[in-house]
Amino acid sequence: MEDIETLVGRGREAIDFIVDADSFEENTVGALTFDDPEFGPGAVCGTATLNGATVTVIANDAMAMNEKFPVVYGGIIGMEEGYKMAKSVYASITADADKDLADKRAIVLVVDTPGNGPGKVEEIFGMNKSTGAYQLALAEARLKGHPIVAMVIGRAISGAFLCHGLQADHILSLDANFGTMIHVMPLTSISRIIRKDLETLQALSTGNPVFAAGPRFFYELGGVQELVTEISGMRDCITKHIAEIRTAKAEGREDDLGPWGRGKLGKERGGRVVRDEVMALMNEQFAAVADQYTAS
Amino acid sequence: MLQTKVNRSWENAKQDTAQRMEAASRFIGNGKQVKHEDTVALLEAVIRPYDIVNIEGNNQKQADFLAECLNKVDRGKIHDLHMVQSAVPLKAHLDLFENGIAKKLDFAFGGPQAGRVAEFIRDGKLELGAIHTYLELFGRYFLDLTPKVSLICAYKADRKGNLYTGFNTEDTPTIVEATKFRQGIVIAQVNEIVDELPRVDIPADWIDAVIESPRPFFLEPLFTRDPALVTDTQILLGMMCLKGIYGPYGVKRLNHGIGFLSTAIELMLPTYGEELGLKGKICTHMILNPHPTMIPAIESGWVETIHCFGGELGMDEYVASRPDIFFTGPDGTLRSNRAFAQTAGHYALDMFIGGTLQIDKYGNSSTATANRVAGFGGAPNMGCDAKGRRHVTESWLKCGQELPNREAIQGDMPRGRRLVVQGVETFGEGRAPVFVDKLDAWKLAENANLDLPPVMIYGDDLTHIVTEEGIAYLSRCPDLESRMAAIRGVAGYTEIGLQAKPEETKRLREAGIIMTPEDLGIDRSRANRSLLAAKNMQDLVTWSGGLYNPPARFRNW
Amino acid sequence: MALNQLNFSIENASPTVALGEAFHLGVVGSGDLEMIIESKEQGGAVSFQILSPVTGFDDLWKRVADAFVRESGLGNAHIEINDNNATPAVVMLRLRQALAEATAR
Amino acid sequence: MTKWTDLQSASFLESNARDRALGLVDEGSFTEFCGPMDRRPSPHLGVLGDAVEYDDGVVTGVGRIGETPVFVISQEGRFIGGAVGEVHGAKIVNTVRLAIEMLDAMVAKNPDTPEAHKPIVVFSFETGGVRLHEANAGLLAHAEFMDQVQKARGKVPVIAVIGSKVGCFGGMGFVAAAMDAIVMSEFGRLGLTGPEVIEQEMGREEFDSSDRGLVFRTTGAKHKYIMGDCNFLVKDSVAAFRAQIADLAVLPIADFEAMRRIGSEAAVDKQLALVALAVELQPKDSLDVWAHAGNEAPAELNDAPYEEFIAKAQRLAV
Repeated sequence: MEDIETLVGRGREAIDFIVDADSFEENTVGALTFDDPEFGPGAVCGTATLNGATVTVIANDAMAMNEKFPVVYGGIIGMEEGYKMAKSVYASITADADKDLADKRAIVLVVDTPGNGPGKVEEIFGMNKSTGAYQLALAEARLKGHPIVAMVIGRAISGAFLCHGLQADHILSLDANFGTMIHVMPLTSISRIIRKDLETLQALSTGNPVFAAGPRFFYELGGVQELVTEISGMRDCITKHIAEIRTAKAEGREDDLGPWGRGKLGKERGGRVVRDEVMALMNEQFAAVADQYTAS
Repeated sequence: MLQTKVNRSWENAKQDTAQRMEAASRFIGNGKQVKHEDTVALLEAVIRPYDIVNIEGNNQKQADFLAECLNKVDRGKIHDLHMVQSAVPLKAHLDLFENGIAKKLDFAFGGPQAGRVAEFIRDGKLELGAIHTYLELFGRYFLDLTPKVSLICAYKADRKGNLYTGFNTEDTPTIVEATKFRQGIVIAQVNEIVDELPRVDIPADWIDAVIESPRPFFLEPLFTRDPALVTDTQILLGMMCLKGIYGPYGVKRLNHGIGFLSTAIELMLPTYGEELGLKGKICTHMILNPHPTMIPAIESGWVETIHCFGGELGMDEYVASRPDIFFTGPDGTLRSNRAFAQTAGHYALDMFIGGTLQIDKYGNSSTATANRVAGFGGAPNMGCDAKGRRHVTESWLKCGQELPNREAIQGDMPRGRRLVVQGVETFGEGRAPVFVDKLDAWKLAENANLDLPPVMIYGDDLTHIVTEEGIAYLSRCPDLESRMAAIRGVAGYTEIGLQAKPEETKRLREAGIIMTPEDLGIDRSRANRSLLAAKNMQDLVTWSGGLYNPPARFRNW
Repeated sequence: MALNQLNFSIENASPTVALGEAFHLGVVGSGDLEMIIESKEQGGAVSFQILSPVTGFDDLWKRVADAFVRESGLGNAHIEINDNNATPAVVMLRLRQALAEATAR
Repeated sequence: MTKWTDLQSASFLESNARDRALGLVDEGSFTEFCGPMDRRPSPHLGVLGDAVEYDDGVVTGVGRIGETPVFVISQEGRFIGGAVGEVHGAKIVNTVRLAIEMLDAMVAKNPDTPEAHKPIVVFSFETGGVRLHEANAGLLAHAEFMDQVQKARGKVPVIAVIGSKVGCFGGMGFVAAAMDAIVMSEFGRLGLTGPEVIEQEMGREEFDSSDRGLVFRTTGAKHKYIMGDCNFLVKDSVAAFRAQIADLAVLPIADFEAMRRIGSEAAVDKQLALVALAVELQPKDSLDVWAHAGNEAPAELNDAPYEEFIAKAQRLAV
């Protein structure tokens, strides 16, 4: 394991570093099975155990190509992939519908995706619905008590990260020396599009994480809960966070988790402070007029 | 009495052409058809070094395939051509000079290649004859710049070689007539060859070769303005034009430039114009391409006739359905003709209104920048007072009578005058001042070794300037000093405007030489897009009853 | 590289127009601006605060502001402008619209 | 400020964000939160030397339609394309949050609160998604918004309104798709990937981004209506949007579930049937799908005026 410098493009291998040895069963989640190997091949969905507990695993396969959709390759989440991931989440919810909160299976997202399918057919049929469906499924699972941990092992880019990662309770990331990338687009591209020179943006990003790219900056913003410094550390770290999440859910601290929780964390870590001020102002302003809008 | 009779052949040109056509005969089949693969060889057969050659193209349709083929000829065989053509908007037009095939250029409009024209002149790759107006250049086709070979374009040819130039007839008749009746050679690219033409625009015996081009000729929707882009300031200027110029002078016969101010005016005829009670009193006869933004005014009964320089993409069906307004052929579709429209533009218009990038303190205006030789196409012919004009219209006479000291200059002979109006904001894009001490045209003249700074409209031809500050009625100024004062008075916060003395401007306002929006009784707060009869492209389609079919890039549905 | 901030005051010894309630107008589109205009007792003067991405037009802003104050008779006011490269024509148009609205209120 | 009565007849496409917000609710009923007078511009634009707007490009607040409290979010496309940064993001997220809290408080006080008295959220989109100048904060805000949409499920209807120039793209494209109901005018556009990126990915032959007709056919409201991706197609006036929202405001929350296109396993299965259709049809143009849906002359239908289109259009059976 020592020789591995990066897991970028190796989503399937990454699963093995995380779950119990040989426990991953692809294409089966609860009562759901995916029988068509050509269906959404970029999405790796299945069930495993982590320290003996059942978990749903959803990962990207950067080596797969979706023959039906030529823009879907290299870990891109296309229409089929997004819906396949959504179905895996719903199957997890259904499987544990009658279980106690403490027994709802965790969902582990192994994140290495550069984007959503950027094609014409995708727009005609609505790529936005596919990624939206997956996010709603994850949000529903999270709110129904499933602990969701996203583990960024490679690329977590923009809209694809929004759909596969940012609805998790906690987000973990391998440190940048493993080649992990978290951003909307590289600073070089941003520099070109907003017409600001790269040096300026780089200088600004050292003091202000909203400009910058990379896991460390996302950590400061509260977007990443914890950075993992060893590949071998992923398993324990995920286990630890699942436990933390279960505790928070048991205590009804839903607001400490998920996107809202990341907002709080961003304030604590000093990376995203204006958000809170703006919300506080709005709350105050609404409180002053709320009665007017309540029908008698 | 000394009499000398030269002893010469009188058919040299004819024989020369015959020789060339003989060399080309193996490429020319029935109905004068040439395979497009043989085009380069055909050109090599009929063109000789130092020939005067015309490639048809204006700012709209382009003989683009032929232009590209001319670039592929063996430059050992063909070089040092003298190109005479309306416009050089295509890359291929300038490549000819880069490739050493052409040497000298006489033209009227540069368009997108204006920068290369300047660069090539400076580098000695291109020898500039002159920058003309369209009419001036057309005139020279029949005088001292007659093309030996002309490469033209048409929509269709029939099996005999008759041509249909249709909607975009534009320059074709002029070029063909000049070339063919001086024994030259005319080669046409057509989009398709058909059994029967809708009408014959050019007879087959004026044509030497017809090539079905591998793709349709390039056509630019240059006169389509999206109403969605009209700004509040343009609307304010438009209100001032209508209330302060169109109305009081009763301007019936006119041409609009292609800036957004004209768009605003066109779109306010059925709203603000109606409110001012101007229907039937202004804008009844126009020399204008089929501007889509004229549709609401036409549909609400403002316009009697429009004659067009060229066509406009997507307007064919609409125009064909309004034969009372537009000049249409026996086949029912529009016939444009640049030479005739420009003739009307030069002699018969009461007003030309347009915009510019710069106006100097004397009122000279130009769109030239320091490194672009663009030319002005038809604007100078319309943007001047045609001294040869003899017929009278009310607005023309009124404008001429305004000169307070006219008797001191002209005696008691009544004279009329064309209204020449420039409508500009005092600052343009990037807060560049429009009013300047010296035009960039001077720098261009220096950079590109031009004999004259390219001025679009000379200050003494200009009768009105409209800015957000007000209207300067230069037609009412007795001398240069008072013209300059009037210009300063509407030049806002530009360096020129700052030289205005408040007392002097006040006096000019009292004398009716400067009128602010307030003087005109215009409520500035009304200057917003709610005054536009159409606010977007789809509104235009709706006004047209579905007859207007905008080009894809203008659609927002 | 930060936004260019410009502050200045135009004196008006005898204001003829005073403002009521403060209000906002405009959108910071390209070539446009927004402003907040509010009354401020300051010996007749109208103070301006302008935030703009472009520099080098300080005198131009002052000229336009001066002309506006002279033309309108406005006094004892503070005007904040967020500019995105508006031309003087647009600046003047928005100032006049603001004044028309202020007096209509 | 435009008068409310004048706003009603105004073109929705032409109206700025504040006018849309004011015009969508009852006259004089709108209270803005964190408005321009509060002066909360983005702190991240100024340091880059870019123009700021005091409301950061979005109008948020609450108004009323009849007895229904209407929480309004209205994006301003003219300010940096309506892009979402930290302040903008916080405002849109918190507006939904406030609506949910209001509903919770109402129901806690009176479990029998009539449907018409319960709040709704209306989001007038005009955005390309994340603002690159503060990309990370914008991205996180998108996720927060999605979370609030799910939290509002079964409580507060969240209605998307799209009919402004920029359309609704990028991450906001799936935010809109995730809402309960979508109302568009024919000038609205909804999608994920912008036309330039599609061209870059597929080549100009496949997708010419300068062909606005193609761009509109691919993501425009008429297409979305035929696909079932927008529920209601209305005329381009503030009043028409307002009337549609007023109709929706009084519906029981349960009725919205049927309008959703995603958000349940059953909905996903329906969408997967559409994906299979995409594979089967291999459409070169959205009009191919229109034809499949039973529209005989799709190009003419696309050019047809609103009334004719509504009367004739056959929607794809999902």
